[in-house]
Amino acid sequence: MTTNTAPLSRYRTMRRIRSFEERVGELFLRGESAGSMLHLSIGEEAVVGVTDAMQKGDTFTTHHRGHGVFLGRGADPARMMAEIGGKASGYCRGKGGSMHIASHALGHLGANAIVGGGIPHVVGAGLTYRNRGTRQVSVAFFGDGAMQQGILYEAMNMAALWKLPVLFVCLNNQYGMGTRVDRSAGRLAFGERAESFGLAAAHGDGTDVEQVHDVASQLVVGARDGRPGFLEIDSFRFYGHARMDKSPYRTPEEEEEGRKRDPVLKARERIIAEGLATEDEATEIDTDAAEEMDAALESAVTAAPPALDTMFEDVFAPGTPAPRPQRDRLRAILSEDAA
Amino acid sequence: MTTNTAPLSRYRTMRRIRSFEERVGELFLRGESAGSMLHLSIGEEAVVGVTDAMQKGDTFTTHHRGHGVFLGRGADPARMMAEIGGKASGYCRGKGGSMHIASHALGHLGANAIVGGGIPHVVGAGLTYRNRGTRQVSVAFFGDGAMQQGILYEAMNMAALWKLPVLFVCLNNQYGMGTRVDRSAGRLAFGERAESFGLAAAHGDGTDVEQVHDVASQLVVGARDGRPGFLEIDSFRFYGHARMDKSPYRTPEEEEEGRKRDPVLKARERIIAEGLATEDEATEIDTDAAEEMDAALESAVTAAPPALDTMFEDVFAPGTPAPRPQRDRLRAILSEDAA
Amino acid sequence: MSAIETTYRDAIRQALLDAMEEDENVILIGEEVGLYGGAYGVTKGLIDLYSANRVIDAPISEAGIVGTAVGAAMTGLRPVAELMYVDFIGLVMDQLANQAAKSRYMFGGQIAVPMVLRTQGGTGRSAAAQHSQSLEAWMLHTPGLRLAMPATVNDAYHLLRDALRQPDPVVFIEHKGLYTMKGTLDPETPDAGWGTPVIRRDGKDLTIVTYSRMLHEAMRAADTMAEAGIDAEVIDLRCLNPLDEAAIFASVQRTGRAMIVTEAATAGSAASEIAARIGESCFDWLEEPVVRIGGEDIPIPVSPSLEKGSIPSAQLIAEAGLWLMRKETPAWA
Amino acid sequence: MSAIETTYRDAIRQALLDAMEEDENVILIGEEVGLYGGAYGVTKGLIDLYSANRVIDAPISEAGIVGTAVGAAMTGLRPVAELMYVDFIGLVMDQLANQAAKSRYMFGGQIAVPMVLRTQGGTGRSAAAQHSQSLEAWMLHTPGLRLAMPATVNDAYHLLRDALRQPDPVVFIEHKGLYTMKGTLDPETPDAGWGTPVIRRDGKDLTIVTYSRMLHEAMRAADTMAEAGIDAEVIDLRCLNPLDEAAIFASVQRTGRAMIVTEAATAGSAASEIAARIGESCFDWLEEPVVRIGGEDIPIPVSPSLEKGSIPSAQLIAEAGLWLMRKETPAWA
Ligand SMILES: Cc1ncc(C[n+]2csc(CCOP(=O)(O)OP(=O)(O)O)c2C)c(N)n1
Ligand SMILES: Cc1ncc(C[n+]2csc(CCOP(=O)(O)OP(=O)(O)O)c2C)c(N)n1
Ligand SMILES: [Mg+2]
Ligand SMILES: [Mg+2]
Repeated sequence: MTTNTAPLSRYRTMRRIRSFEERVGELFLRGESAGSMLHLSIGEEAVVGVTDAMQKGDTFTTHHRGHGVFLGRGADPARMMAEIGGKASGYCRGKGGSMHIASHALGHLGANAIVGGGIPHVVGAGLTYRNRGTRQVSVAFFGDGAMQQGILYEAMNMAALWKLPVLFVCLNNQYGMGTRVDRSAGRLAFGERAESFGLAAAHGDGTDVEQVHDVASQLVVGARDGRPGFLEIDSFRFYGHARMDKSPYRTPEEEEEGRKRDPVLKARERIIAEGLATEDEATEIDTDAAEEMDAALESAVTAAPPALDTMFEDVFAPGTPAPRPQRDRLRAILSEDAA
Repeated sequence: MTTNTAPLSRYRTMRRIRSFEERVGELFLRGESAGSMLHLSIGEEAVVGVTDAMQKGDTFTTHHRGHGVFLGRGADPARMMAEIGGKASGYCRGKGGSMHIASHALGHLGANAIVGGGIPHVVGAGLTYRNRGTRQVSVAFFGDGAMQQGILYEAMNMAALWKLPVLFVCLNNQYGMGTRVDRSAGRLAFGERAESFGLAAAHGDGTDVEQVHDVASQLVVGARDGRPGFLEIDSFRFYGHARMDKSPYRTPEEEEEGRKRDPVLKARERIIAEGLATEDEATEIDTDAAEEMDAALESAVTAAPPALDTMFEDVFAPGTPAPRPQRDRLRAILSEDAA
Repeated sequence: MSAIETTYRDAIRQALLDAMEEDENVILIGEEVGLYGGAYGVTKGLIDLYSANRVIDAPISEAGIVGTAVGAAMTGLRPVAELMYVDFIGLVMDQLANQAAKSRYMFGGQIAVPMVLRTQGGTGRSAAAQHSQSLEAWMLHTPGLRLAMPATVNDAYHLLRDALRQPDPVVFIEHKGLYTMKGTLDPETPDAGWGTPVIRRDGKDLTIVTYSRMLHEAMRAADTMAEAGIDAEVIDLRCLNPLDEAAIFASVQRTGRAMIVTEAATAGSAASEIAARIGESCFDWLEEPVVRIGGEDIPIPVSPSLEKGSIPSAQLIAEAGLWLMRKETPAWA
Repeated sequence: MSAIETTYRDAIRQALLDAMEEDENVILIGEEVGLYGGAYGVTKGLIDLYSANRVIDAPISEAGIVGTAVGAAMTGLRPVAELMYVDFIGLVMDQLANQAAKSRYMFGGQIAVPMVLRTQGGTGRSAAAQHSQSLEAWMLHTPGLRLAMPATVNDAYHLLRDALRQPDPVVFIEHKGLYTMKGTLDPETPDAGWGTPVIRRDGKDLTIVTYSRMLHEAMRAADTMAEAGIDAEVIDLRCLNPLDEAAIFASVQRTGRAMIVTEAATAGSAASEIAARIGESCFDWLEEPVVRIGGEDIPIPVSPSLEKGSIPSAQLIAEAGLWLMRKETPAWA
């Protein structure tokens, strides 16, 4: 008889996400992040139930709060942290930052700073997989705020119409910046919206990664067979919207209550209760994660920033005409020789 | 005991719409229309059930196929026809044409050539009425094609969230250009989409103006009280999408069947059956409509085109800086005097 | 394959057909591109040849269509998304400018978006303010986008083939007034390379720089000017990005005079951009100011006479040419 | 009311407050404008003063927000719609350019859309490619739109008050890097009228034309140039539409030299437009080419050093000024 050790592995990933995000906060406090637009996914780690239900070769896009999703799909925290610090060794050579992290190799088609912006890309990916018969699935991760963006419904409709291998995952953390979701949505039963466009819909409990994993697995299987789906996962955004936001629009009580819905703690209790790990073993996981992320943080801090003229690279493909730097143009116009 | 003569009046309006649209076709054939982007609403005359449920002071926007709606709200067919011919005496001084007809005085906030483009404007109108407590309602008319435009859902959500006096009316004529609605929508139960955003939804039978009037009246009353609604009216687009389109994507049988769903004929039969008019009286209504629209057509044909330099008017309000004509600018730059 | 007489429309169709034949990753997606064959008939019959999986009739969801093309391009297809009218681009500018154009950059070179957005613009059909615009300037101002606007039958074919070989997103804007224009298509021989302007008429007195349908007005204007003894050179930009400026500058440095002609509203147009560049790089050679001749800075009116009057005509161009040469205003002006 | 020292942010807030106080038709609608007080704190507290009916927190539905503002304006309100970042304008260009801007025209003058779209742009916060752009060129190319971009505290107030008195849609673009800038606000005395540029520094050697945050770089550059014996005039456009060009032309005709400075990507920018106009109208007075100094034609990178390097600095402007005056390249360049 084999024990299912997957919950253990999922716990480890969740803890690593939590530790990573804490270090991102530290990076900011140390003045080493590229900007303050850092959106921590603390409280939303049950998303690992989805990333774990995906397979190798599956692809995804995320919103601005996507560090956890990316780690769930195998990101190297050091390269992530370097990118968040705007360093040359980051995933995007220091050009994208936290909100535009991506990895072609890991199927991350891009984090997006436009609410809803990355959603239709999974429809396109789904088209590719359908046309090629590769049985890959593409998953869009986004927040409750994106539920009010028109493009979501265009994308849902197309996915349903064309029966594409696509999954839409709404990480409903109850807030879009300072706006609680009931102040932004005319009706909160988001699953019904998805169903009315022809998708299979399910609900995930953001405190329970195993429940999320169960429903996500079903939806992913369905999507792979051409039945696109929608999953809403309820959670609570533990901290402010971005690093500068102290959430004055929420009461301390609300925050305290919300933070009780801690998916990481709950997963930890569960693996111990189910005998998958002892308290000590769990603590070892926690310590390992902390050390790993400390190292990622330090390596990002010491990494080199990109060389100035790399800014002209990657606008277009190598070997095609690149933008001409201002200074070169001005010099050509104004130098004595040119005149 | 008073008889309800409203059905008679509605029949008259429907017949006038039918006659008008036939004359629009003629205007085109005579080479007197401004362009060929003329979208006839023949087959969709039951929309009069909605326009008749609106009150004085209520406002609306339409899509590109909105002649019938506008006539239903009291438009002068001669000024409409002149506008469709691009004449100075038209509603919009010959600047808008069929797709951009409007009348501030009659509450027509504008026809739109962008599918879905006019929909959010009724939300804004609803805000105005809510803030002022005027108990006006604003109604958006659009086609089934617009059901796949994201902005519709943004507008629905805002109307529901803010409880605005707004009604969304989808004139589902089964086609968007050459695409039958089941080839454009992942799921066809459009009312459920609206409900999932928090609207009251109802269905109208596009062959039965009185049924449409009943459901529309209820929805308008609800909207006036801050319960925004959605009404889908099923009909069949009798002719091509626009004047150049011969609908090769439909079979003759489908067209023949579709045209049997004729709301004008059905209304005619009904008023006779219910004793509101004799056959002769109905024929008189028909003849009156034909004569009225013949006159509108002729007056449009003989009307003067706009003077060339009116093109520079109405870009901005009178009394504010207007665009400078190219020729004036060029002359100023290049005339000997300037140099 | 030898040269044939055909139309601008069919040249585009042929380019799509050849590209689809060569590369099964090429797909078409857009409203009415399939059964209907395209609002202007460009894609007629392609769905029968290549199935609904490769010629995809999309719902009226412009942003979704372009977003879908972006995702398809990221994952290995070569989508040609069609926007029925360039006027609808306001619905897709986020997907085009923030997503398609910036992905390669934001993601540090990892993710390419080799897609083509085909669309058409311009006046000539009394289609009014929302169906007649020339909006290429927005794309020209978007780093990461390429932009081609063919004026001839041969270019309609070759520039689209070229666009479909680009590793980056290309906006390809046709002109609704040119679809029925006839001309010679030589599938073996492009008029010039991608990004290279072509001198359509040699001349020594002044240079007219233009593109898309205005090329033909400019050519007519040059004929008129010739009657008045003015020898105008006419340059067709073809691609607005990339753009090898050298040919333009060389011409202006030879003639000393330049007029830039565009159908778009003049303020903030591509004509302003070209005029600025010429002003910067040809200053010492200029005999006269570089002038722009563009559309009026107004929405396009529906009335045929107003519509026509709102964009540059051969007559206005010729007239300006005469002024530029300091000739008397001619009798016909 | 007498002049006070305040910030650009608070000057804008004061303008909104005064307008709301004067006219109950003025409403604010946008994401986070109410409880949160605006992403950059501009509308802080206004919801408490004027209720949620007039300070409306909207869902993340940019196109819907602008469309709602259009409808509200058509029916008698005076909406100030807020777009949190100008970078999101790609989501609303249809509502802005096809609806707000064209309604008066398409409907033959019957329907006015007196709304203001407030937004902010620019670099300076490592906010990366989708939160740092300067996209005013798209608006400048849209007939029917007015466009104001204040650079100073007094203008932040007065231009917004002016915008709220316009009978037509105005796009009002703030700069995220200026919100905390201090300066004098004189509520009684605008620096100039709506549409009139202001000479911020007199000079006789060359004219720098600019707007928004680049004004301050240009002023610093002028100081640097002064040390090299160059006397630069600096013109702040303030409004890009309407624009009374006479002041610009008069300056350039005096100095004979012009540089146009913008933070936006140079190609197709407002700088190109201004350069083209100067080239047309000041040709006989120009001693040197009119040059543009703009942002690099690249998406904005997140890395602070790259971001900074991608837009014009006082140093680059001064350096170009020296070149323009045919001085030696200075040691610091
Ligand atoms: C199109 C667009 N509109 C607005 C914003 C500003 N913004 C960034 S995140 C955010 C809230 C998003 O809320 P949600 O989707 O729930 O995601 P969360 O931050 O809660 O994870 C807003 C309004 C944006 N980045 N893009
Ligand atoms: C945004 C936009 N996309 C596409 C078009 C081109 N177009 C005009 S009408 C139409 C079909 C509209 O179908 P529907 O909404 O059902 O209205 P109907 O014509 O059937 O009345 C299309 C695709 C347009 N005008 N606007
Ligand atoms: Mg949220
Ligand atoms: Mg239809």
